[in-house]
Amino acid sequence: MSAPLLDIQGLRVEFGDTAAVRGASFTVSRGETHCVVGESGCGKSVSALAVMNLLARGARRSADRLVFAGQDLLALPERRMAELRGDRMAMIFQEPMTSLNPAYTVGSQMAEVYTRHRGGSRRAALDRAAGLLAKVGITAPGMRLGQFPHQLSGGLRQRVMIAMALMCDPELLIADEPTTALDVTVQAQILRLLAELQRDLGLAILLITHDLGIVARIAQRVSVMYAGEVVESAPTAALFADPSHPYTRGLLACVPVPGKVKREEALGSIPGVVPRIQPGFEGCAFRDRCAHAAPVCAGPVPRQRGEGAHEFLCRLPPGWTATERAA
Amino acid sequence: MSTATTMVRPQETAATPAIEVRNLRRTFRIKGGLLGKDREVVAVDDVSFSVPTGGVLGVVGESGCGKSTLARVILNLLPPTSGEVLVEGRRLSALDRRARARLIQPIFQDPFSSLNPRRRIKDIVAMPLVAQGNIPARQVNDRVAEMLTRVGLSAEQGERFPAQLSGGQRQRVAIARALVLRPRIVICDEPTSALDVSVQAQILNLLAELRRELNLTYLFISHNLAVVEHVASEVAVMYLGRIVERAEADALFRAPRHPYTRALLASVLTPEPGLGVPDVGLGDTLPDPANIPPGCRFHPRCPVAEPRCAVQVPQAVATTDGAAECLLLEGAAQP
Amino acid sequence: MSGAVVMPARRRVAWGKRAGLVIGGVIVGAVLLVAILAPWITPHDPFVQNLDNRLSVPFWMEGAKPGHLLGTDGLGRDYLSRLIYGARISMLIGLLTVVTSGLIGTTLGVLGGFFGGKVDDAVLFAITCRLAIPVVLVALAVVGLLGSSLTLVILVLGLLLWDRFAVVARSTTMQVRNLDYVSAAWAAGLSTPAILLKEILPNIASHLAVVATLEMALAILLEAALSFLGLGVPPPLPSWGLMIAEGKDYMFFSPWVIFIPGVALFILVFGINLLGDGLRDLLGAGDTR
Amino acid sequence: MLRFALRRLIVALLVALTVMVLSFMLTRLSGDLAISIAGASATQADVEIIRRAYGLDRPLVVQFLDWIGRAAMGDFGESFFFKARVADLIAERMPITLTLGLTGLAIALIVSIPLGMLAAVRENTWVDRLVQVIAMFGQAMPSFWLGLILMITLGLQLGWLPISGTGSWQHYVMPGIVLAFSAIPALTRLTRSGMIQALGSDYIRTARAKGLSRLSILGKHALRNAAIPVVSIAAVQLGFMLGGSIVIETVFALHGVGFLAWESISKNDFPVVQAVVLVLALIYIALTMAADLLNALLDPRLRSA
Repeated sequence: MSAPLLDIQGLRVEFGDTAAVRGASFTVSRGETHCVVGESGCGKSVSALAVMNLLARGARRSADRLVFAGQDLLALPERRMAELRGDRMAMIFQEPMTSLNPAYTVGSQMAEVYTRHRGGSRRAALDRAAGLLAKVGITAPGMRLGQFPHQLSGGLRQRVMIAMALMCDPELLIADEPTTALDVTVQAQILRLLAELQRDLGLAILLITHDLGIVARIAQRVSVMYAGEVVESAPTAALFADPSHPYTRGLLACVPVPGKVKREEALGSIPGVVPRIQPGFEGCAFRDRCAHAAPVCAGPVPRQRGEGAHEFLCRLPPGWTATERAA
Repeated sequence: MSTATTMVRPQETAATPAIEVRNLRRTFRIKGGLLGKDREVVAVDDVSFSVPTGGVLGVVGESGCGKSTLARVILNLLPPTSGEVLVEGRRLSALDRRARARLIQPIFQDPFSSLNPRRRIKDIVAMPLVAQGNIPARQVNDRVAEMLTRVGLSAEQGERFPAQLSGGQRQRVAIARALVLRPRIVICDEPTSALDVSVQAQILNLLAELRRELNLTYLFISHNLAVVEHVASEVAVMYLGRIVERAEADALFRAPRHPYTRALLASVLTPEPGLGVPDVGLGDTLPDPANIPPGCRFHPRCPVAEPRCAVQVPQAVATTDGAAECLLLEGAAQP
Repeated sequence: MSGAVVMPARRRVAWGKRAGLVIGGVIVGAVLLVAILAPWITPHDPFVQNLDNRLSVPFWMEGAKPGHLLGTDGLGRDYLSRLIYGARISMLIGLLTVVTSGLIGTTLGVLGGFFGGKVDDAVLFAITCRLAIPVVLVALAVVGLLGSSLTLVILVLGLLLWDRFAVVARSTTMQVRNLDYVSAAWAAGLSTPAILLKEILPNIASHLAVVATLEMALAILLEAALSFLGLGVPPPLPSWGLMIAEGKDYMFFSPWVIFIPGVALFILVFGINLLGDGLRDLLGAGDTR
Repeated sequence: MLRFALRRLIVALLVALTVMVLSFMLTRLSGDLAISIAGASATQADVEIIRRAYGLDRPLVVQFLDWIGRAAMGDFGESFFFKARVADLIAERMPITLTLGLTGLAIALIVSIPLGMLAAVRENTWVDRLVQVIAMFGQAMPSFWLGLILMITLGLQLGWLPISGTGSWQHYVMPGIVLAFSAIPALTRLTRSGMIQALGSDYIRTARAKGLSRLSILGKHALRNAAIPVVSIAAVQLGFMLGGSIVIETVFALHGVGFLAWESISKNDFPVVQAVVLVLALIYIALTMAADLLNALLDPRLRSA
């Protein structure tokens, strides 16, 4: 197996006395879509920003290992990091309405990425931008280049963001909740586009989302985050077939699925609320909400390895779910 | 229920629906900006429906389809341009604010902006009772305490301010406030859209329990079809201000008739790996409420549109368990 | 989601802000106390002239006379006593002006923001007209025509300085009015006055408090300017602005005569501004200017 | 654009009309104008002559319509004190006031924009705190007092600048600085808050994600958006400065419009007073209109919404 494109081991991010990410580890291989899923405040977006070194001032980032395409990102000064961003690793965000600068045209915002990283004339950059707009399914790209963001709908803006991210042929695209602000029909279109681009360009995508539906449909690999940790990580099919962390199981039970859950029947739910974790927290963060909690959960939690790169963070052994199903 | 606010209701016949909406229409004028003149936007266009007591009508549609305006017009937060709303046979517009409050109450989407940050939780829940003006303080306190317990909040939480509660807890407060007067109808406008899935499930379960217990009727507005499928007994699909399809929930999800309903259903991403991302085939022109297309308003995006769809306005056609407005059905659905 | 990302490191300077609030509060409180206690703490009668003892220097200069800590003015009146009585004028003007203008501006702003439409058009028009009128000039003209008096200065300033109250009350009311809790209050059957008083006013009060400090500072400065130009508080009342005007003739030889009341004025206004700035952070009122 | 400009123009005309009514009423506040014009030593007969001579015996409405009609043609009547046409007096003095106002605005912008940007970039550090304290210092400084202090220090003790009067550009430096002080706090705070808002925005995060240089992020993406409110406030501030020039012109004996107004108020020269009020109000109205149009040019959302 070749080295992964992005290798994150033991990532930690702290804001003041809040531990937002606590030793998260995952890898993204070339040409793979890896979804990080979790509820708000679980640290998934912060992890993505930490990779790009886009965290707000006051955030403290550390990791055991943070390697992108063979380069140690931890050792890279911000100036060199800025050269990577937008060039070899690109990012799109949740709010297409506010993520583009209202004062400049689509064309000028797209062109500046290219001239910054690859140089060349503005004309050449604009030509490339027009080509990419066409590629992301925007009709009349020449006209769109001269338009301002407010003249575009949310779906179109997200397409522009994607095209802009592709200006320098990045190897990795980080997409932070790219469809959360969009209507369901537009969401499906944007996700199809991402899937297509990945196939055509061999792009690696790190997709951050809270929506298990999106994960199931687009990811090759999933990492479930809870309270700053990756509590379960597996190939998509394996995860949905045999969710092994109690949190993953609870989360899946909460989602109403048309045709699966009876109307008058209650949905599954997870009692309690997500705890705020301070640095130095010990044990399993889910134990207060978990039906399987035991005294040992207050101590160090083992990482269980099941079949086919299926890992989860729990005291329960791999295969425990089979006994539960039998019961 | 033997409280001062319980009023003598007119004789209820089996046929009187809990809520009936007749030809409701609401338009807005929008300023034309630097250029151009003012335009008229029809946010809700001739909407009629009724819901029987104990029923849940789910209203679905994309942003800008007018579903939230519909909620506000029904609640009389926005006066309708024309049309009327009847609750248990009585015209809402003819009632004073107190009587109206006893019949119909809202639950809003954003648990952060729906609670006054400067009031204690118990005072927020007490507000509808206090507004009635004739309920003794003792009784107000008792009913607030009872309601807080019922939605799963402690008396101690009643003393707090909204900022000290989580999103899910705040939504419980909003539910308590809406139900403390024991209304007949509750308008739920995207009540779980701002919540995480695990919390969403708690709130949906609570709403379902309360409906059964108090024999409530819900109008449940949401963009999330999976949620609507779970809670609604009947579903109305809105597109650019009109209900383009309405049917009994199971029928609608099993056999959607309108092409727009089909596209909406196709775009629901259930957590089933291996299915991939569906092609909804809607193109990339987006609906603009200020610029409604002639003929069938859905035709520019419709994957099966015919030339006549651009000129002819479709009429509602009865389907198995409801109705749909599509020209392609008009030929087929003859008796 | 992005909430965590924009979390800045506030902790470090929190004490700095709180220090501002405390310092401002102490300054304003002290001046207010001095103003109230003026008759009991002044060493001399501020109006008694002593032409034999004119322009006696303050304590830090050579030749200072004991008993006149801050010296005497051109008419031999005790400067410290006049300064203390001047605090009375400034505080009186500041507080009463703010009450007058606050009532006018808040009422207009809340009504415009709440009812919108034609009412709001009228309020906006009133604000625009008010802003088009040059305050100092009109205040001077009115006082010039009607003759200077303390009441007139308060009245004129109160009638002229309501614009910021109206602007802030209007915009915050508009924001609050569109929030769901106001909709919920309507649906709960609350009456319009109840909604205005219970749901809207408490939520815009912190913004208005900040404006009140700004306007109080402005009113005090304007009174001083009017008095300085001879069309404010009439002599022999000891307004700080008037003291500066009276000292102007001697300023090139005895700069302290204008220095002392100027510094007093500056410290008071600075204190009020510190207080307002601290309040803004404490109440989370955002940028109100 | 035309429609927008037209609507603004109509509102502006209505505002101007209201200000005219107010400034007319202002001069009638004191009761009998004829008595104040005639002075304390005048006899009853003198007052009657003056009353007839100035048309003060006519009904108020007639007087107002007469004044408004003439004012629309640029005729503000004749000054009692200067014995000259008011319009000429104002035209003669206006350049001084405008020079002063523009000098003040220029100094204010040069100081406050870099200060505001600095504070925003170093938000919540001691630099930011210092800038805010400086702004508050400026806000608390009584302008006439600052003028006197500068006259003593820069003028008398150091001898760098002339103390009063007009004549050379040096005469405008001190008054300009003093006038700038009144606008610096507001402009600094506005630049700071605009920049902080811009820097915390999603599009700046996008710009960083694109790997743009710090210079491009600050100078191009953030500043452009932060500048939009500053432009309109700068225009409004210029209006306030012209209105506030009365104090500074009096302190520095600059014979501008403000000084003229002060003299006229002291002399009960009411045609001059009401004309100056009106002219300053009209300039303010014109400035706010210009600011609106400028904003529409800077902000593409307003341009084509």
